[in-house]
Amino acid sequence: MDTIADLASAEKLALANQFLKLFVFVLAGFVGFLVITRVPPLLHTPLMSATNAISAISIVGALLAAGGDHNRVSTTLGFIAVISASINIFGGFIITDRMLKMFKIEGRK
Amino acid sequence: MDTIADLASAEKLALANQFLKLFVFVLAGFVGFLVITRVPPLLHTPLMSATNAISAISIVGALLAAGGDHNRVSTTLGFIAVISASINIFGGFIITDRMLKMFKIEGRK
Amino acid sequence: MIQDLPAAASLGREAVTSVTYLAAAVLFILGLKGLTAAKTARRGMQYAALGMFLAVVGTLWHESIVSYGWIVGGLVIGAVIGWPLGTRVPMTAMPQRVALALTFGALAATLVGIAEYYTRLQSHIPISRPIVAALGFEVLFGALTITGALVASGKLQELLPGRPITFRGQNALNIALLGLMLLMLGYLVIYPEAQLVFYALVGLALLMGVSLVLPIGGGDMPVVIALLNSYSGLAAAATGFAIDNSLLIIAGALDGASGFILSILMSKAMNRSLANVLFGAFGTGGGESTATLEGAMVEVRIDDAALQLAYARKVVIVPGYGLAVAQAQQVVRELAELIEARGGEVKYAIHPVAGRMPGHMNVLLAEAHVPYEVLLELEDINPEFPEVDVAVVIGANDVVNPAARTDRSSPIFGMPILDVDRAKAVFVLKRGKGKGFAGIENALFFAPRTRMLYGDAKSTLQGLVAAVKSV
Amino acid sequence: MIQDLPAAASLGREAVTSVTYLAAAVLFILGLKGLTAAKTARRGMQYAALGMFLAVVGTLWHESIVSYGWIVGGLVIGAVIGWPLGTRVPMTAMPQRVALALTFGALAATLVGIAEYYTRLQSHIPISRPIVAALGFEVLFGALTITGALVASGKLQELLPGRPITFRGQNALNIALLGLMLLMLGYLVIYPEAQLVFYALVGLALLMGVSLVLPIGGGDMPVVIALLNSYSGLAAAATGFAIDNSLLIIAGALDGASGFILSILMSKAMNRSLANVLFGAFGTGGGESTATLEGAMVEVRIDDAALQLAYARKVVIVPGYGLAVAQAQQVVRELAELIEARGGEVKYAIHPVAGRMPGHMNVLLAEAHVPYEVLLELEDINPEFPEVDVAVVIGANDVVNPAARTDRSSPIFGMPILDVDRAKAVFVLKRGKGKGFAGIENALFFAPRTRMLYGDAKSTLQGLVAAVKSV
Ligand SMILES: NC(=O)c1ccc[n+]([C@@H]2O[C@H](COP(=O)([O-])OP(=O)(O)OC[C@H]3O[C@@H](n4cnc5c(N)ncnc54)[C@H](OP(=O)(O)O)[C@@H]3O)[C@@H](O)[C@H]2O)c1
Ligand SMILES: NC(=O)c1ccc[n+]([C@@H]2O[C@H](COP(=O)([O-])OP(=O)(O)OC[C@H]3O[C@@H](n4cnc5c(N)ncnc54)[C@H](OP(=O)(O)O)[C@@H]3O)[C@@H](O)[C@H]2O)c1
Repeated sequence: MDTIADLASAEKLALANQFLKLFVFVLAGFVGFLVITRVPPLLHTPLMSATNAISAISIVGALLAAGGDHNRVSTTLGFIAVISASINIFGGFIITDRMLKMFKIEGRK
Repeated sequence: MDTIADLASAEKLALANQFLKLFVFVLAGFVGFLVITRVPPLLHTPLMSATNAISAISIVGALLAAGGDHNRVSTTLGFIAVISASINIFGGFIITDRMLKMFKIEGRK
Repeated sequence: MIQDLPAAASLGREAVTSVTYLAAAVLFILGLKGLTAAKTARRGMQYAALGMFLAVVGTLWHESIVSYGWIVGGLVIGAVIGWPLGTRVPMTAMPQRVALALTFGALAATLVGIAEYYTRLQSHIPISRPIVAALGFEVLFGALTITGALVASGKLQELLPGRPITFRGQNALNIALLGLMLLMLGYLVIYPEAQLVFYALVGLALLMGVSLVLPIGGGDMPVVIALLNSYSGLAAAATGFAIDNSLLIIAGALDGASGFILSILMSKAMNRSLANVLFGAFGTGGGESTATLEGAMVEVRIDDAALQLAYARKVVIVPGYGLAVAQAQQVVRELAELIEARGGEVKYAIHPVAGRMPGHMNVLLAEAHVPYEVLLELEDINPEFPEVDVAVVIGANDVVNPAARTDRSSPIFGMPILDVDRAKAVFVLKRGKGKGFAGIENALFFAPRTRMLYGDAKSTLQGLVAAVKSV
Repeated sequence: MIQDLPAAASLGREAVTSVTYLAAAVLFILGLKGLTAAKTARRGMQYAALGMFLAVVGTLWHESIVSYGWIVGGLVIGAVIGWPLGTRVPMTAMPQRVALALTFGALAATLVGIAEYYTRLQSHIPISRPIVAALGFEVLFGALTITGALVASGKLQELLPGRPITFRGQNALNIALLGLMLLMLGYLVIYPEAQLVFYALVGLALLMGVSLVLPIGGGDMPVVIALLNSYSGLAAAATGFAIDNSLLIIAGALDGASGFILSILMSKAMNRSLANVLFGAFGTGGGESTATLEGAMVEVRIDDAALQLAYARKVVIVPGYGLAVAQAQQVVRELAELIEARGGEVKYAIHPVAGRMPGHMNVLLAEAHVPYEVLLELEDINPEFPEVDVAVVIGANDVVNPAARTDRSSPIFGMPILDVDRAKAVFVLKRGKGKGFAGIENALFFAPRTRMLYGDAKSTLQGLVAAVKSV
């Protein structure tokens, strides 16, 4: 980056970033709405466990808290958070896959 | 805002800002894809003229260029841009509405 | 992310992390998009898993992570616990499994929020208003979900009593609690460094999770779970706002939308409003029907039932919660194949809220390799019932209760049901005179064309299979 | 936005503007979502218009706007020109109307980009690499769209010759031009202040727009227009990156997606790849069919045709580009109503690329108040043709050419067509022996069951109406 970052524009940038995050949230909400309404009832249970697995993305925050060497509290809380999030990652994706494996199109007739 | 904006974090903010815009772009692309694929062929012509009208949103940039009192070039270019964009706003929304008015459900039988 | 002194060189690493996050977000969306069709679902979830992997790697690469000991430890412990939860849990336990996962997810999000707040205070990093608002919002919804989902899974696993636990003025209490928490949130926005208020907020939210879910009946848990899912999504999104992480915002918004839509769909399928599910304390018996039932429940011998099935040309199987309890999905398919081998046609009628979670029956039957083409939804199968020779109701009750169509005073009046009572003959498999989740009588069981087959569904079905074989 | 010294107080105004932008973005999305059903379409576009209004007001409120004279002037002039373009242009001229609008839109976006670049240089505001990349990208796609769309609308309005204007090595030239421009873009990223390169890029892109569209036949213009629409969307999004405006990014991405999807759908309906449309110089006659046609084109008298129509029980009307040329949509409906009044059934078969833009026939017929329930799409109407008593082909040619099914050497081989030749009798209304857009012969006109009704479609139809009335 070769912009000269000056003190004054930093505040403007910070404000702009807050709004950009709001845009991201709203747009992602639309994407979620548009996609989820197209999921057939057939797949609603896998959907629930899939969103469980995806919500384990808070592992990202957990890693930063646990590995950031900030203070003992942060490390401990982060450690527990890493455990709970990774339980959901491993458990969630495996069980979803186990369910979806069953939905094979089989010519029974 | 009561953060103390310091010189150093400004660069970080600027980088984050670029990426947030990228997220916005990608998400909006998904929204566009998900919505447009559901537009029935029946409404494809209105869709084209609707997107024409919406693309006149560059009026926002045109206003900033024309009204910002930057320099004569910017004002002139901005002025022309305001004209062309507002042609599309007025023309675009009116003609789209004219078309859509025709698509009333009429019990002819 | 939790701030540290930025250096010009660190921007590069930051950029790499952001790129992996962008990729992960795209993969998550593609993953959910895969779930819009059975054919692409599995591939979709593999995309999502890849996204998760990229996000973790991208984060570990981030320069603010300096020690890896605790991280590796946590990942290993998580894997050791998560593995059996993924591979061992039976499909019948999916509802409580999902609820438990919600608790873990919300726990992670909440702890991250607390750690961020604590570290900022500790290291004298200023806490701006938007950030404390996001953090407060996050721990509120997160903590509420932790205990709420725990209670829900306890009810579903029958560790807690499934019936609504109510007490006088509980709705008033909950509203007061909520008001208090919002006030505290407002206070925090004005005085971001009021630690005590922040931690008290966490505590109150934990309490509220319990008092919100306890008064809701076990059968309504799936709606509650979907709603808590959307809360935990909102909590994750709020975390994203607080620690400046767009991936969390996106994943949270996707989760939030999903949970919200599912809870709406489910309440609709039960013909109740979301508010009624949450605050109605359904199942307390308040709305008992005033209609009295005539006739008697007539039993039939297994051999006679088998004979009728063997010669039926059109059979519809109506599975319900009892099928899941009895774990009889494999035997059902066996029976269906026997009938088909004899030239009969067998279809399955799937009610949207049969069982205890959306799509519950689909998963069970898919587990038994029933092809999903023969699973028909309500609107598609209902017109066919008048031509059905035998309808076999296996552990379903509320979803086939004609009171929903006829009895205005019934608590389930208006709920769309499967018109099993219009079939030429009906067999009902259940253990005894037990009621369904709504706790009401079912006129179908007393109808002249209905015959009861008492006993656990699995053993009854095994008996039928044996009997049909020997016809 | 073009930067100026920020003051603490200005942050508030900035926030207000951002809120209006967020609202506008949501309204745009809801607007497009409205277009997913005919019932909600109009309301949807009203949302979008409201969004546009909010965005303009929010921008005017922004503190960097200090003088309003030019702005008001521009808005007034724009309204004066835009009004008749919205209210007067006939529906038949929609394709060129859309192309012209694209030119205006791209002009606005490009001028904004140039002004931003110029102002930054002039005021010594540093131009970072991401910003110059965005600006370069923007003027490239924007300028290309300006001239490209202008040529397209000229061809459609028949101010320019519709046939492909080709010369030796033009694809090579275009590729060389594109390569050169990408090099210049790269150079700019390294030396953001290289003014000359920037302006030369604009010039080259204008040139490229012409040389890209000239060699494409008039009939392929709709695909080109959709593609240019997606380019102009990308240009708008790039502007958004350059001037830090998320609303532009979102609207641009929506436009980009829309244009891209439509161009793909159209090429698919013509059974050609997008690349073939763009670089195939279609219509030059290179791919002329080798099959020779047998039989003769047999004329029929209007009275005889009217008699047959009057007693037909099942009639399908197949409109094509000629209907738009003749502006005969009202008379068609009249004829249909006459037949229906006599007890016949009338449906319309709408080919996805009949006419000169997607949905062209739908708009025309809707203008004549034909209810859209009787407009059937290809897949729905094709199975019915064998039972159709009379198919009336009005100014359609390529979309009913059986060579697409049978003649491997035909340039339209493989394109899905309306199976008009399977109807019991076919009337074809056209002016003479003119060919369709693909410039090939049509065996349908020589088929034994086909009868020709020569003359302008409108007057022929008026004749038919009069004759049916007097039957
Ligand atoms: N699916 C969802 O998403 C969802 C969400 C929320 C609420 N609910 C509610 O759950 C209910 C679902 O209806 P449903 O018809 O599926 O089930 P149900 O109404 O709960 O009835 C289940 C029946 O199965 C019988 N049963 C239990 N164990 C059995 C076994 N081992 N063998 C044979 N029969 C057994 C019970 O009778 P016995 O005790 O006599 O055996 C009972 O009558 C609806 O009221 C719905 O609103 C569903
Ligand atoms: N819709 C789209 O989005 C789109 C996009 C790109 C390309 N295209 C192409 O456009 C073509 C459309 O096919 P089409 O069947 O609709 O039209 P067409 O193949 O272009 O044929 C039009 C016919 O109408 C006749 N005609 C013209 N003016 C007339 C009048 N005033 N009265 C009566 N007849 C008249 C012409 O014959 P005479 O001269 O003898 O009268 C001609 O045969 C396809 O090849 C398609 O690929 C369409």
